[in-house]
Order: sequence, then C-alpha cells, then structure tokens
Amino acid sequence: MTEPIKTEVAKTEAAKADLVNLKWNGVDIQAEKGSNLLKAALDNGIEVAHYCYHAGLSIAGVCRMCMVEQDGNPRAFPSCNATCGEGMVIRNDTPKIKAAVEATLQFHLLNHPLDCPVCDQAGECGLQDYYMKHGVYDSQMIDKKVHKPKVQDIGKNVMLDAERCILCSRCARFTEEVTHTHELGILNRGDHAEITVNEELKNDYAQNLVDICPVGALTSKDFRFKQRVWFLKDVHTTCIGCETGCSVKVSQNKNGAYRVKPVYDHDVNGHWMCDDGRNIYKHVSSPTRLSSASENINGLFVPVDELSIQSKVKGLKPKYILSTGLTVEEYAQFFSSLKGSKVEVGLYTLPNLGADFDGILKRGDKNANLRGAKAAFAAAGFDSTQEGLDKILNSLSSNDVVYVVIPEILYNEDHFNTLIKKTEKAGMKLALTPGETLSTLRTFNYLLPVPSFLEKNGNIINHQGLSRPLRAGLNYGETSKDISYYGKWVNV
Amino acid sequence: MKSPEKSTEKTPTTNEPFAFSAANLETYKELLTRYDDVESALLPVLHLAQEQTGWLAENVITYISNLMSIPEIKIKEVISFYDMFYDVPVGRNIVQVCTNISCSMFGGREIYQGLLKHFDTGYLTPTRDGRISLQKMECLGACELAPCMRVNDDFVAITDLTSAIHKLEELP
Amino acid sequence: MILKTDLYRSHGFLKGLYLGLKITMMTMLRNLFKHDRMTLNYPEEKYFYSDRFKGKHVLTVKEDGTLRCTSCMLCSTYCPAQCIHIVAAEDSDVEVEKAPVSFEIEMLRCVFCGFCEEACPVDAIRLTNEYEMSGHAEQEWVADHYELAFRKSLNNGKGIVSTVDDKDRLKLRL
Amino acid sequence: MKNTANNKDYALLSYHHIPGVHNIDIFERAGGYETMKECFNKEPEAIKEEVKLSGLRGRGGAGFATGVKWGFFTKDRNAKKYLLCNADESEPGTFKDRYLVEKNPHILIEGMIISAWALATQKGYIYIRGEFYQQAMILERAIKEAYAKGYLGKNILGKGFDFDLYVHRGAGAYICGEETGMISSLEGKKGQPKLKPPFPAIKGYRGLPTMVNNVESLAAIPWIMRHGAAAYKQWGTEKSPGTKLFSISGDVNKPGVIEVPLSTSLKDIIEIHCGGMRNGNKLKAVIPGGSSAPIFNAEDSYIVKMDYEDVAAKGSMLGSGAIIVLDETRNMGDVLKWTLEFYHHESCGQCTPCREGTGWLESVFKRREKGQAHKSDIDLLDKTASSMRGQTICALADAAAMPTQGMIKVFREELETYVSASTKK
Repeated sequence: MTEPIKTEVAKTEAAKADLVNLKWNGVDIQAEKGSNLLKAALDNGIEVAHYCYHAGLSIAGVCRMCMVEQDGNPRAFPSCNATCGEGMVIRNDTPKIKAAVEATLQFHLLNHPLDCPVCDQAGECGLQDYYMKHGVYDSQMIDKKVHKPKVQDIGKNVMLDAERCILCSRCARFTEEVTHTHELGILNRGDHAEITVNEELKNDYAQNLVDICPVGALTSKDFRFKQRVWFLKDVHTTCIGCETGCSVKVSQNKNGAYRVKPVYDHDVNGHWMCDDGRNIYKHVSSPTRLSSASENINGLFVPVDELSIQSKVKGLKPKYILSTGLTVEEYAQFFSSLKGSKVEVGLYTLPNLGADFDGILKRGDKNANLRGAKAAFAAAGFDSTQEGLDKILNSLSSNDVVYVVIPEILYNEDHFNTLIKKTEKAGMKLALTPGETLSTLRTFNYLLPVPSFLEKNGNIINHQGLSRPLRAGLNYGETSKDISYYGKWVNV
Repeated sequence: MKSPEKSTEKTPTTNEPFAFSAANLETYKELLTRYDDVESALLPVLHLAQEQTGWLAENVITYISNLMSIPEIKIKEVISFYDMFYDVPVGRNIVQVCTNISCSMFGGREIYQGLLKHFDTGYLTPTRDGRISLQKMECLGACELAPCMRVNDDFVAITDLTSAIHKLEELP
Repeated sequence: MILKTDLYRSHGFLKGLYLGLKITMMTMLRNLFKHDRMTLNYPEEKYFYSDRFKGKHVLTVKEDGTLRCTSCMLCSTYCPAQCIHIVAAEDSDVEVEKAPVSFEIEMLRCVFCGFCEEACPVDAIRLTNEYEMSGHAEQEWVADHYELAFRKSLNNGKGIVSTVDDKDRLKLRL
Repeated sequence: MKNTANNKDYALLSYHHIPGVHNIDIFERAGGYETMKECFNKEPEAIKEEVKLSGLRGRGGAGFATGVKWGFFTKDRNAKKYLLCNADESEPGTFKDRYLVEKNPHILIEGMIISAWALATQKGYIYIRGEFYQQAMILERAIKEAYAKGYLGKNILGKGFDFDLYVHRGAGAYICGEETGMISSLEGKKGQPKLKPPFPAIKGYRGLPTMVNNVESLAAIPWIMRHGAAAYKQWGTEKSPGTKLFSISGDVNKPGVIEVPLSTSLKDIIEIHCGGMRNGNKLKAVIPGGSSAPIFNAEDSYIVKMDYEDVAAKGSMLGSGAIIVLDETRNMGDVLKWTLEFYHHESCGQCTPCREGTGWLESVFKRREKGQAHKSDIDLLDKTASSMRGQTICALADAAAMPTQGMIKVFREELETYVSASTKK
C-alpha cells in the first residue's frame, strides 16, 4: 500500500528554512523561502481572492482570481503559481489588478445560474463573498446562459449541479491526489466544459468534496435544504468516530446539530475527514434520544424520578462498566467520586472494525479515548483489560447493581449485545445512555441520560497520544447529569 | 468540442465487450514501445480503436481502461475534448466541412448547411442508411482548396454544393 | 372651526352661547340631511386602504397555482419579530428544485413592518390592505401557508398571481 | 521585378522542384543528409552557436529566436530530454507546414536529427494534427527509410549517439498547437496548456526538459548548417533574417505557399507571386499572420513589409505568416464573426476569462442573428476583449481579443452597421 500520504502530518517539522521577507501592498510579511506566495499572503491575513487554490491540493492556476503585479515584471501573474523570494514587492490593489479581478469575477458569473434562493451554499458561497467586494454591479450579460445537467445524485451523499460549477477543478484534483480514485473529471471543451462523475462516487472521503467546492455545485444530500447556514453557529470539537480524533466543527443552533465539517489540524487530519465522522452529530438532537431518567415497565420506558431509583439501588453492591468514549476529565471525576470505596469497575472496549488504517485517515479501532481510559484506569488502580471486564461480568450475582455506560457510537451492535446478555444475571441493571435509546436496552431496569460528546468540555487522547479538546455546544439535555453524579451513588 | 447540437441524453452503449483484433493488438504493442510511459500512447490507441469500431462506446472505454490501466474518467475526458473522437454513433464515412475564414469566404457554410438539408441529418448524426456523418470543422489546413472538405482521410477539392453532393454520392 | 376668543368676550355671555349653539345646530342639520358625515357604518360600509397599506400577508402564486416562494429564508432572517417559520424541502419538479413544506407566520408577534416584503427576491410575499384580523384568545394565531395564500379574500381562494418570473424579468430587461 | 518566389537556392523549398523527393534515395542524390553527416563531425556547441548567429526566429507564431531558445536548454548531455516538432498547424489560413512536409519530409527529418545532435535529445516526436492523415503516413514512411539508412535509431553513424523519432497524431484541437498544450496532449491528457513557469525547456513533457520547435524552423536548420549563418543573413533584415513560407489564401488568383525572403513587401506578394487580386477587385483588407493577427486596411497593406518588426510596427503580428486577402466585396462583420466562432469553439475551457470571454464575444453576433444586437455592443466587445488579455495561462485569450480590438480600431463603422443591421426596431 502506498506510503500513507497524510497531508503534512507525517512530514517532520523541516528545519526552519531561512525566512525571506517581502512586501505585499506595502505591508512587510515573512515567509519560508520558496514557499507558495499566495499561501504566505493568506497566512499573514492579507485578503487575496482565490477559488482553485487549496492548501491541501496541487496548484491548478485556472480561476485567475489571485493575479498580482510585481515591480519589474510588466505582466500580471497568478500568485498561486509563484514562490516567495527575498525582497519581492507585490501589489494586488493597483487599479489594473482591481479591474482584472472584477472582470474575471464577471466572467465566473457569466453562465452561473441565478440559483441563490434554492442553493444550500448561499451564505458561505465564494461567489457571493467576492461579489460584494469585487462585483460589477451592473452586469451587461443579457444573453441566454449555457445550460448543463442540474440536480444529479452522484452517490455517497453528494449532489452535483454542473451548471453552478465554476470549473476550478478542486474536486477533480481531490479525487486524483487525495483518494486516488479518479471519480470526477471535466468533460468537453470551452464553456461547454462540465464536471461529471464516472458512474458514481465510491470513496470514503466523498463529503470532503462538498467542503472544498467553493460554490453550490457539490452539496451534501444529508444537509440538503435543512437549514440556512447563517442560522447556524459552529462549535469546534473533535470527532469521536475512531481513534484518529480529527478536529471538526459541528454547525448547530437551538433546534439541533445539522452537519459536521473538518477543521485544518496540522498534526492529526490535515484538511480532511472521513464520511463516517459526518454522522456523529445525528444522535445528539434526535427525537428518540433519552431526555430523562426512565424506568422499564414491561418493555416500555416511562420517565421516573431519579431519587426513587436511588432508593431501589440502596444496599446492592454497585459494579460499573465504562465505555471508551468518555473524556479524560470524566474518568478522573468518576474515580475521585468513588472516594476509594471497594467497587469493581470494568472498561468495555469496542471491537476493531475493518482495515486498521485505510491510508488516509480512517482507523479500525473505534475507541475514541482508549489511551485516556487506560491511563485513568491505571492511575485509579483498576483493571481496564478485557479479562478484568469478563471477571466482573462472570461474578455478577442477584444482589449486584451494574451501571453500564453505553458507547455513544455503536458500529457493531451484536458485539455489544453479547455484553448486555452477560449482565442479565445482575440484580439491578442501569444503563447510562448518551445516545439514542437502543432496542437492545429492553433488558435494563433503568435508563439514565448522560451528556453526549457535543455537550461536554474535556479532552480525549487520540492514537498519536495528542490530546484533542471536546467543546460543548448549545446544551439541550439540561436534565442529564455526568457520570460522576452516578458515581456518588456508591456510598449512598 | 462537439458543437451545441450534441444530444445530452446517454448514448446507447452496445453491451457485448470490445476487444482489439489480433492485428490491432500487434500495433498496440508496437505503439507502447514508442513512448516511455503507457499514458502517452492513449491518443494513438484511441485512433486505433476508432478505426476498428467507428466510434468509441462505453465498452471500448472500459476495455482500454483495463488494457492501459488508465482511469475511465481520464479516457472519457480525452474523448470528449477532441473533435475527431466520437462518443456518439457515426456513419461509415466521416465528411468534415471547413467553416473557417478562408473557406467561409467561398461558401463553406452554405455548403455545410446545404449538405445537412440534402442528407436531412444533423451534426454527426449518421444518415438513415448509416453511410455518411457530416461534421462542421474549424480550419482544416488546406485553405488553397477553399472551400475545402475532408472525406475520411483525404482532402477533396469542391467548388460548390452540387460538386460536394456529387462527390458524396460515390461513397460506399 | 376655531372660536374667535375676542368675539366671545366682546358680545357677552348670551351672544356667545347663541353663536355656539348655531354652529352645533347647523352641523346637526347638515349631517341629518346631506349624508357626508365622517363615520362609517362598519361592517356594512368598510374603509378600503390603498395598496400601500401594510396589512395581512399574502403568499403569491405562480400561474400554475403553486407557491412562488422558494423558501430561501431571507424573510425569516430579516424579520425583526422573527415570527416567520419556514420548513423547506425538495420539490417534485426539478426545475423548481426547492419549495416550502410549511410557511407559518405568528400573527400576534408580527409588527407588520413589511421588511419581509422588501427582503423577498421573487415577490413571493406581500402585505395586502386587509386589516380584519381580529379573533378569540384561544384561536390558533399561527397562519399557515394555506391561509396565507389561498384564503377566501384572495381572489376567493385561487391566490394572487405575481408576475415576476424569469421569462418576464428577462423580457423587461431587453 | 524578377519573380523571387520559389527560387531554387532558398532555404526550404530548394528540393520541391525535384519529383519524388519524398523518397530518401532521390533526396540524397539531390544533396540531402550531407549536411547531417558533416554536422556529426562538428561540436554540438558549434551548431548551437551557428543557429544563434543566423538569427533564425521561431516560425510557429511567436517569432522567438530559435538559437536563444536552444540556449535555455540543459547542457547536461546524458540527462533524459525530448525534442518535439510542432506540426499541429491549426491557425486558420496556415497550410505551409503541410505543403512543406507533403513533398519533402526528409528535410524536416534531417533538421530534427541535426537539432537532436546539437541538443543531445534521445527521443523526438513529430506531433502532427489529426486531420493531416496522409501527411502523417508520408512522414511515417520517410522515418522508416531513415531508420533503414541508419540515420536514426541506435549509434547513428557510429558516433555513439542514438535518437529515436516517431510521429504522434493529434485529434483535432487548435489548443494543441500551443507549446504546453501539445505537451499535455502528448502525455495522453486533454490538450490543456500547463502553468508557466516552469517553462518546457526546464520541465516539459513528463516533467523532463523538452525543446519544442515548429516544422519550418527545424526544416531551415540543414540549409543554415550547410551555407553558414552569414549566408542566411543575406535575406531579410538584421532583426528578421532569412526566408519565410507564406500561405496565402482568400481573394487572390493563385492562392498557395510561397517562400520569399523576409521583409518582402505585401504588395509584391499579392501582385507578383499570387497573380494579383481575384477578378480584379480592389483590395479592402489583409489578415497578415493568421486569424490571431489584427487586420490591416488597404493603405497599410500596400506599404507594409512582411517581417516581424514592420508588421508589429503597424499594430499586427507576422504570426504563422498566413495571409488572408479580402477584397471590397467582403464584409468585415462576417470575418470577425467567423474568427470569434473559431475561438469560442477552440477555447480549452481551463481559464475562466478565456472560457467565458470567447463565448460572450461570439454571443454578440448570435444576438445579431436574432436581431437583438445594438450599436453599443461594439463597446461591449472592446471592453470584454481588453479584460481578457493577459489574464490567462496561454495566449488563446489574447489571440481572440487582439483581432477583435484590431477590427474595431480599423473598421468600427462597418461593424456597427453590420451589428445593428438586422435589429428590428
């Protein structure tokens, strides 16, 4: 398998190449010698219009928006294809360049359909943003626009609209360089050129296409028409889908979470994230999520007061089985809440699923915070191994009460069901569910809500041992208490 | 690039698998020796395939894609980019009429429209008997024969519509 | 009719009283017989405001009777009272692509400022000159898109057709 | 004045009067391949120096001095590099390469062998446009004969220098005439130009140094090497020396390809070499260098001298030397319509200004057909053309914009009446 091309991740920090300083619109900026000129400008917060340049992809130089002028070079040239040299004097605010960018933007909009009311990208669309700054407000285009096939479902939750496409070729380069699956290409020549997919999308990173498309040509089917982006607020957190721990942002508002997008993270996931991670928000605001403590009355869960549960549990010997999806702080709080009382705590680790590494980001080990959990268990002197868990499960008797923390994302339900079957012997069974109430939980006596990954602040340790923050967004489950609250029941 | 009249609905894909004839396979192998990598031989291979089957259907694309291990989308891009590769069924004889400056000055466009009306067909769509496909082309590099026409692989000097129609009658 | 204060002072009490009563009697007789009095006998006689009046909303429709609204959410964004709630969904006709499944305005919250009319890019919502919106407390005060587009008073249920369409817009420009 | 065209001792067409010269033996009997054998005894640097001294300028269209271009090439002889011959020739009005190669393919092959020896390229391709099928077959046969004679392949003439030469057919795309467009096409991709820098001489075909020269430039090398640079400079001016193939078409009695020294006056070319105007009509305008060269009106046409400097001084460019003569019966609006339709059809669609701009320029004339164009559209044409120039990867956008602006500058009133002629008021 080819060397995993983690963008910029495996690259050890090159010895700080000698920095060169250059002038951009009269402002002095510093950049590595020979590094991309446009990247240097963007890193220093200089506004340069660009569509086809993307830090994670190769240079195409086709949108012609990032044209700049250099003293001593009569012809304007695209800054994305230039490298930084010592003492360069670059300007992109001269009247000639301003007129050029304005004209080029009008060329981009020439055959662009007037779809803004029905386009999901409205609000974060590259054309809209630059139109405000560089737009020609009285367009002279009165001819018929070139029509191309619209609304196409190209699989993997991605919708294609070839008419909105501005042919910046970012998506074609993505399927060629990052996933090496060559699914997207530009057919035909001239202004009949059209983005097409070869049969359909098959790779696991297809929804990154939706993020890198600067316009509404590639939109997500899962998010289609769900919400307007200016009603959403982003929460920067970490994906708990597998042990890679990619940095992501979840767009949400008071009605719930709507989508997950990757955030550039130099050490972990670069610019991308896998498609499985895109669904981690679904259980947080789903209607079937447990909202209050409830009792199992012959198969139906009826909300009940927590204190009554506490009285039922009094006197039984408590045993805990934690999941690997909790944050380091939660483990610490939980173990401190036990206050050294003799109680058995086991760790349920999810089974390995699929290839252990798919060459880009996805990993088979689905335990988000395995290292954090193991460290916390070891610090508190508990056995976090599978044998320890089996010992607890086999030694269950009728006068035990077992608290099982249900893993938030269950890729493999039947492996979890074997655990549940083993807990049947316990006298009283309580499930602490952060996610949706699963049908398999019928055997439990009580269900107690605990916060999901989007409702807690804390850190998890990813496969490289780097700690990645989890941030709480708008919390909806006000009633749910965290694990340590139930830990205190030990000495009740 | 096909001109705007190109029909956008999916072209009919003949389903039985395509394969190079023995002779073509030999030329294919000889072609590979000419280049330092396989992709460079794509254009000559597509010419070869088109000479064998007339036009490049889905099955031809999949065959070449497996043969040269080039992604299918790359081959589709190349076929749709060049004027002389056809991804729609064409007639046995390809007739290209030049409609550029020097030839249009001597009636190239009227001849092209006249031929379309005479054979009652459109851009590249074969005539009913599948004999002729007319294609409107840009400068064919034979301006001294203006108005100039190319039938299959040779230039044909014509003076006006009637001489053009006369020349096309004799085609097999 | 302004009473001249010096007149009243100079002519003493009786003359002033007489003048006052004369004005009242004249107005009464005129109203009795000449019928140009100001009051309207609502509901038999109703006052019709001009189109500029910002009254009850209407969702305009296209020629084929479907809502013109593309659920682009601009009106609900721009509404100061945030009382417009729209749920969008895929439309069966690919040309239209997106249409509202539900369009609700909380009539009690609405301040009838007309911002939604300004914000709408396709003239899908207008404020008509209807002002009769009274009702009981327990009544459902959220107007759904059926009431907003096809209530009786709008061309008796067929909805008001707005003309702004791509074809018309292009024609206007040429 | 003596008819100085097709003189036997000119550089390129000196073998054209010999029947059957496409056969290698007849070509050798007439003196072919002698120079190549002499050159193999010379030092490659000396050959490069000689070409540089001769001042030979690239005949493809840009007119960049071939010697200087060879100077950019890597000097490291055993690095892997390529020599490409640009026989794409899709510039409207140009058919000089076809005429040259049809009759005498060996002069090109000899020129390429000498250039390969000078530049130490191991492999060479003649990229010929797809429509020239017969010419490709002629070249294929000529190359086989050259291989048989040992002038190509491994260890040529025992000098331990090997050079393989192949013909590569294009498939109908004007953009593949552009240097990097041709390289992309040769790499089996869409013929879309590559970003410059890096220039092909440093990083071209398959990322290796590649030298791309036009057919006519390579075909002139044997004559220069045999008679020396000084003899080549006897023709033309100091800055544009040597002879040039002109392909003349349009309203002349004898359209065709002629070889005349550079800075021959356009008047002589039309009157003497092409038998004057067709049925005696008055000259109205001339397109001097192919469709991308701005047009000359009648006065300029009579005084201009056909060399790079004088044509540029008059506001046009010599380009590929394709002269299209237009008499007074021609309508300039039609000419501009056909030119813009050509560029709209041939734009490769990579850069936005050119992809959308060419479409928009032509749409003004499409609107004229529907009777909706106005006089003001000429300003729209001018503004769009000027905002396209200099904004793209290759020069197709400039090639579409320059004739438009040139036509507007020279024939503005005629265009305005043409555009608003059929507008239904």
